[in-house]
Amino acid sequence: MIMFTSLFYLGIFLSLLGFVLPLLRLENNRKAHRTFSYSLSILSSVSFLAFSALVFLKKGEYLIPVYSNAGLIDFTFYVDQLSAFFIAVISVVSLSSAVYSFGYGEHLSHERRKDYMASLLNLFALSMVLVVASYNTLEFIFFWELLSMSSFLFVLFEYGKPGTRKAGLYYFIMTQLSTMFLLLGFFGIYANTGSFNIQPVTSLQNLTLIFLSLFIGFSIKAGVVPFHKWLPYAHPAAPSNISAMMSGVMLKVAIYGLMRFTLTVLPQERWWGVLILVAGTVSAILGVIYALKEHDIKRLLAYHSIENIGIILIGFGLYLIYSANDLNELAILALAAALFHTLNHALFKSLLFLTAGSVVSATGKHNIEEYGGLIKTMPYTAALFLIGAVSISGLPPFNGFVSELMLFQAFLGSYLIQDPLLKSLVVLCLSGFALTSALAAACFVKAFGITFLAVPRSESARDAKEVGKCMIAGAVIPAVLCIVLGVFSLQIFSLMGYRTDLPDMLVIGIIMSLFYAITYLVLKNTAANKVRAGETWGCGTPLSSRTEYTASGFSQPIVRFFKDIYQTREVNERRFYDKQNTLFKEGAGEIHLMKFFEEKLYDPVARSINYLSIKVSALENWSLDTYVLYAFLAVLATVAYVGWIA
Amino acid sequence: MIDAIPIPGIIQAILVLIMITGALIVTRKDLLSLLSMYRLQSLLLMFLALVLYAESGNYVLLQMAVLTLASKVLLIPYIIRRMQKEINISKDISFHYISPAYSLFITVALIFFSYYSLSKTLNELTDNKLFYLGAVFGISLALMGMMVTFSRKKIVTKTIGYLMMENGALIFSIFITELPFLIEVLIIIDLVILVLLAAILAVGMDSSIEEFQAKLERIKHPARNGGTH
Amino acid sequence: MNPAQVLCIAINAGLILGISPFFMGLVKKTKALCQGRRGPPLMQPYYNLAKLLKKERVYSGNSSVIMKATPYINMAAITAAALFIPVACITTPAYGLGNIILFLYLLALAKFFMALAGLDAGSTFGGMSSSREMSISSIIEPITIVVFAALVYTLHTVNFYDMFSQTTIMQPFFQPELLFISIPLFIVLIVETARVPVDNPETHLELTMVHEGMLLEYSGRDLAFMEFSNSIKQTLFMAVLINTILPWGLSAELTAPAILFSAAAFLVKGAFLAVLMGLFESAQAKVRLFALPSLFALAFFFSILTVCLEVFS
Amino acid sequence: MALIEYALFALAVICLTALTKSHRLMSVLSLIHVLSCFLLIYSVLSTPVFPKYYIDENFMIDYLSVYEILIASTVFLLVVIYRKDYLENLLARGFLNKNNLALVYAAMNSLLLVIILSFSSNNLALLWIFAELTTLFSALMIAVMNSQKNIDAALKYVFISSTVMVFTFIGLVLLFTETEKTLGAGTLNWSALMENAKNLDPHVLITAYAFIFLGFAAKAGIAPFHTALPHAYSKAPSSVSTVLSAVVLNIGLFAILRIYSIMRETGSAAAASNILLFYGMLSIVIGSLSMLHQKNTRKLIAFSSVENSGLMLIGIGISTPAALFWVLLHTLAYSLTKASLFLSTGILHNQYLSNKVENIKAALQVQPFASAALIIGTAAIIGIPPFLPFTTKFSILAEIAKYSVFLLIPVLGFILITYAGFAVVLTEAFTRDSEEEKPGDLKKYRAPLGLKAPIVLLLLVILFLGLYTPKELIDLIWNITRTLYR
Repeated sequence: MIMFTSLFYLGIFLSLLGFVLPLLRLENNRKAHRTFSYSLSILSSVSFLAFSALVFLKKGEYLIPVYSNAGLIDFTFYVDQLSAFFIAVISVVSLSSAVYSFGYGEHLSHERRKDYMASLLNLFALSMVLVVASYNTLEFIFFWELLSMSSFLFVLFEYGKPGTRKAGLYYFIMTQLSTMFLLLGFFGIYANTGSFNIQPVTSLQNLTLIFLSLFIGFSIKAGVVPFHKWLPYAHPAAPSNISAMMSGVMLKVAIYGLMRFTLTVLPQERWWGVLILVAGTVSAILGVIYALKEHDIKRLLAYHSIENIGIILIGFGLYLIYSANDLNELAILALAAALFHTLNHALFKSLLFLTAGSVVSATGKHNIEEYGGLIKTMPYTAALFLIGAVSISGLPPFNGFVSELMLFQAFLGSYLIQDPLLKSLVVLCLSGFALTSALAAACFVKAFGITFLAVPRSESARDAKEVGKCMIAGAVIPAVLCIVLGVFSLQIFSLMGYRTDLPDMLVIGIIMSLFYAITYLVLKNTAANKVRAGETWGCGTPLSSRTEYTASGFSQPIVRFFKDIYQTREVNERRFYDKQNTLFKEGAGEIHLMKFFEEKLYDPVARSINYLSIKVSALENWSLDTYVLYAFLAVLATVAYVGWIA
Repeated sequence: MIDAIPIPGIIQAILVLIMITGALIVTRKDLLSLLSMYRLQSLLLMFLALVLYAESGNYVLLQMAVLTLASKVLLIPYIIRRMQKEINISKDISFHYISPAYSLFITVALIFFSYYSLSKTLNELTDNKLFYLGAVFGISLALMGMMVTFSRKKIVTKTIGYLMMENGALIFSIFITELPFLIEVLIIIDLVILVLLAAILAVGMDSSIEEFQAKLERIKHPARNGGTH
Repeated sequence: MNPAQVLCIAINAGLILGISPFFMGLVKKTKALCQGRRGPPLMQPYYNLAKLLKKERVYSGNSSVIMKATPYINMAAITAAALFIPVACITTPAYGLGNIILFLYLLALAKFFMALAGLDAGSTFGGMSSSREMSISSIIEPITIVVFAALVYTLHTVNFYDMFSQTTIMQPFFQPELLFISIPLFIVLIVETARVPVDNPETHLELTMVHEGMLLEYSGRDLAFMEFSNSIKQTLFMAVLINTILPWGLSAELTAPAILFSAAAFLVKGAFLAVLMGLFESAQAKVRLFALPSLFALAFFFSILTVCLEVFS
Repeated sequence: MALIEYALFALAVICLTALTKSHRLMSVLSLIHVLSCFLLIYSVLSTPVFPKYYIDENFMIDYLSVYEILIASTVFLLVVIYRKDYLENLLARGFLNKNNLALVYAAMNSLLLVIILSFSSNNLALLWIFAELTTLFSALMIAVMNSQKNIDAALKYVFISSTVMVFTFIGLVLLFTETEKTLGAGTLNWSALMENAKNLDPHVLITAYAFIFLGFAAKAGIAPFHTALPHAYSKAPSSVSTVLSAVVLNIGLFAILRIYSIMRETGSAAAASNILLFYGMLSIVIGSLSMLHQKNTRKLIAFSSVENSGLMLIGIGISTPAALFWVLLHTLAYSLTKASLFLSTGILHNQYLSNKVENIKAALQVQPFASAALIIGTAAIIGIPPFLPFTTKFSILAEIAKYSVFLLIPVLGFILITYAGFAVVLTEAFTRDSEEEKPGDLKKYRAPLGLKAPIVLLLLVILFLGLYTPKELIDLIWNITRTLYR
């Protein structure tokens, strides 16, 4: 018991130290300081990891008092299996991110920036851990805001680049919007119970309001459609090691919040599961469909995060539906799927972001159309990216497949539900989910194929060099875990005490490698082992990088299939010689892909607030007379009110 | 000794006269006559204090009458007169938001408004009809003063508007004799400082050429309104 | 797993592996006869494979390790999938063999790498085919899943072995759900095996080819593997369809006569289905790529209908 | 030292300041004056009898006065440290006339004096007069700069608050009459009113309250009486804006709190808090929406303080002791944070000679200190942990939720808009493409330590208080809460 908590304290202490040290600039050898700070980050991740593993295995609940101040702030942390699980997820990703940063952090442009990177990385990781371990809502918001703030600074980190400011603003406003919804939910609970503690509540007024505001608040932060719009802006803008953490675990913090409050705090209602399932399905489908259209590698990955968050929500929604229908075994399967997918997504998404970061820093380009052939110059990065791509596409025997398999199993068990309408809804969501996973595979064929295969499409891709050891090592950690968690999934589950009749991926893996080995070995020594190098068949024309298939070409059929979802807008401009518009001079026609949510949801809201704001700002017109008039009217109104009530 | 004099009638008459001066201040354009109206109003206020003193025999009222005479009839108008000379303009022609004719209608509306809004409160507070009248007229006068402040262009007029508000408030306090004299004195000091400050500032502002330039600049850069020290 | 189970699975897989090229040849022969040609001999696919295994391989200078590894990965995944479908004898295997989702995803793994290999050489044909392949497979995926879900809803299990041991006992012809399921299942079969009207396995024309385009750069032994694995995949889907509507003959006991009988029964049923496929293909014209969604929508409609049948009854 | 001695001492200081010509001496005298305020608090607190009355109970120092004087003195202390170097710079650039220097110092000292007197007034009429006087001295300090726009701003400041404050006088008269009628002898002493609040007629009281509220609302920067503030803050020298927003605004809230605590005892409490809630909400709406299109950093902060006053008004209006506790702590947090913001903009102003966003170029390279201070201060003011405003804002909002969740929804919505406003302006100011806009020809202004130290100090204090609030402070505020909300 003592050892447990001391690990937790140690983690906090190391992170804080790592946060403060680079800021102080104690000596001239700043690089040593940064290295030290990253090492502290690694150490603290390790200690958090050990701590959460112990808690998880002992299945206990622990209250850890850290600091409290005269009843204003009470930093008491609460760790049970759920939070321990999330702490472990966060720690693994921060660990690999920190290792990666040894190399990546030194590529940044200014000395000061490098310092901030090392410092903020610690704060960022720590605040995530502490949000997850929060015991009261004040604490939750405290670290939640620290998290938002540190990630906001990271989004603005390279503020000189075009688009970064927009990304930063988008991100800031959306995260604060989510905080506002959370506050509404938290205070709704507080108004009922009078306590900030995150504890089970039995009866609540305004339960629907509270649940909806919490759901929306967490959805915004998790990037659930239609609140996802900040994600594809913010993730590409942030440095890659941070994108890995943002996408890999920051979104999961929101998932944790949703799970914590719906599972243990609020009394559940039947329709919540349906809402969450539908929201999850919609964001899974739309996330991947948008990803297909995207050619900025980091933005593509960001859209996939939306998809995967959707998948996690699908699992969680199924859990709620099944447990409302008393199908406990299925419910547990669905929840396990959701949680396992949380872990898996954290791993493969951080792996993908880290390797994408390596590619970006090796080529200096973001657009996958400008890559190509990198597998020859950057073989390690390519292999790691491939592992991530296979995992995220949900192919056996990797981890992504296992969680998707569990979800499919959970879906297919829906024949036990009594309500026919609910049953058919579940089937519809199932088909949506299937579509999602197939499209994800298509998208990663594109991402990997266009980036790493064939001939380089630009000078920078041709001249790319393999990145340094640290950056590879950082990506190796999640890659190994992707394989291990996939192949040994059943063994790990039974180690954790969860018995299930899922297929044993170890056996499947062995069978496959056996077949691979047999075919390979049998044919290795036969006569026809001659290999000749030739040219690609191009119907006689010389092939170059210009004739290769492009990413837009690749996704074009799917874009055509789903053209109703990607709405287009035509813009016609015509200029005339005369005012009556009879003599046509010149014109231009464009077809834009509509940013549906941005144009139909975000912009109208923003516009109306803007309109109001302009109207209100116009009240301030620099004229004393007007100002006194306002005061005069206010006096009259107040007197009238008083006269009315007296 | 002065039973023969119908004191309530006199008070009513003075109150009505004060309101008339107020109405004139609202509508007049000539700065000089505005000032005289204000002076007249203050004088009437002094008389009001004297009449009330005659009725109740409270020395504070007498002191107040003297104080009003010294400050509001003599000192403050003097300062404003100096200021007017300095600025060298004699008319405040343009009206903002309200034209003179409408402002009179609004004045009537304000009186009714104050009456109806405050009737319940005042009924609770006193049975004295005169106090009632004084309260309603006082508040109306204050509101009228505020109207002057926002509907007239020149700082001089605005200052007079403010002083009229102050007079309205004073009508109130005259009926309540026991308000500590110290406070009355402080109020007057406050008022004098304010007028002085307004005078000094107005010299900087109202000098017509300067205002023209400021306007010009505002037309040139409508968006800009911050900046220099 | 006990040796009997292992043996049973091995027999199934062996049968599938052995018989697949034959079905391929049969379809080709049927089509040729329909077109008024004599067509290649029924055993031609076997000859092809034997020939290809002896030939040297040519790799494009642009290609990478992906190109070289894909045939093996393909073979491994699809052979593993062959362990999932009973064609001759039924048992109750452990380790999740027979899991329908795993089955589908093993095939998806093969497809994923095949599409990557298509992109690897930098050829326009390869890229185009990969793109089309992935597009078609992603929109057929919901249909496949719903069809399988319908199977699960009807039979209450997610394992092929359990499913088909139930269907052998039931009378599928009197089970309208299963008959309904067979229609979308047939469409899935057509799509997954790259046949007209979705794809045309015969041509190497830029306009029409989907599956073949990815194999353009392959030669020798690699090509043999790719062709072979494709034929196995076809047999697997055929077996699913056959076992759903016509499961008679599947033996639950592991004795030589029973196995021989059921293998023969499968051969007959498979041959019948292959001829049917050939006839179907001959009767259809290739549909434009972008007209496919409406075809798929029809299939989706059917599959949802079967689910509704189950849900609302 | 008692209040009277302090007042005499302060008058002496003012006279001396007016006489001397040495800038250094003026600065030292002001410093002594501020320190004497601390001495006053110390001497008041050192004897256990509380509250303390002076001059016929016309003056009273109770816990609330001590608290407010403490905030005022702290801000003044830092401003005094900051001011000397700041004014030197203004003198050097000719924005300020050398002859006016004594006036500036005298006005500043007088302002401090009247502020302290208004916080220690028991008589509401005295409070009103002193509040009025703070307006005048503030206006004087705004107007002292060599610019017509300053005069304009000063005039606005004077006219808007003074005209509305006339109504306060009417309210006071009503209140006085009522006490005269019910108690026999009229009184405006707050302590006496608190004692007898239950006996007074609620209808008359609510009318009186409404009038009194209007005037002090103008002082507290409540919409729609806030209109002068943005102009005044943006035109005045930083040191003056700091005092105006961090201290003078508190007088209004202080007075409203005093009056409301009387009303709370009577039958018209609900109507009284409705007025507060209405004006609070109005301020939040107007303040936040005005921030979104702001191009001037100081006006931005001004509107933020309007919004914030609104929030505090709502906090008072919901009328629970817990809410009051947090509002009071928030007053401290907010005053200090706002002070740091205004002081930081002062340094930026010295560099760019403008408060407008469009003129701030490559600030992160040219003025890293001021930029960082402004960013951190903004983070603090919008309620980002671990600074003190986070805790207080969080708790006020929680108390609002307890009052009504549906009141909370619009409040949260408009608070979000203020966040957006800050974010828009700050990102615009600091992240404009620095590669393009090389500092190049910009002459770098080196801020002396005297300008930097107060900012650092303020930020450290709110950081420290955010993590550790001393028990003494908490006890003090609970004592205030108990005296106000019986």
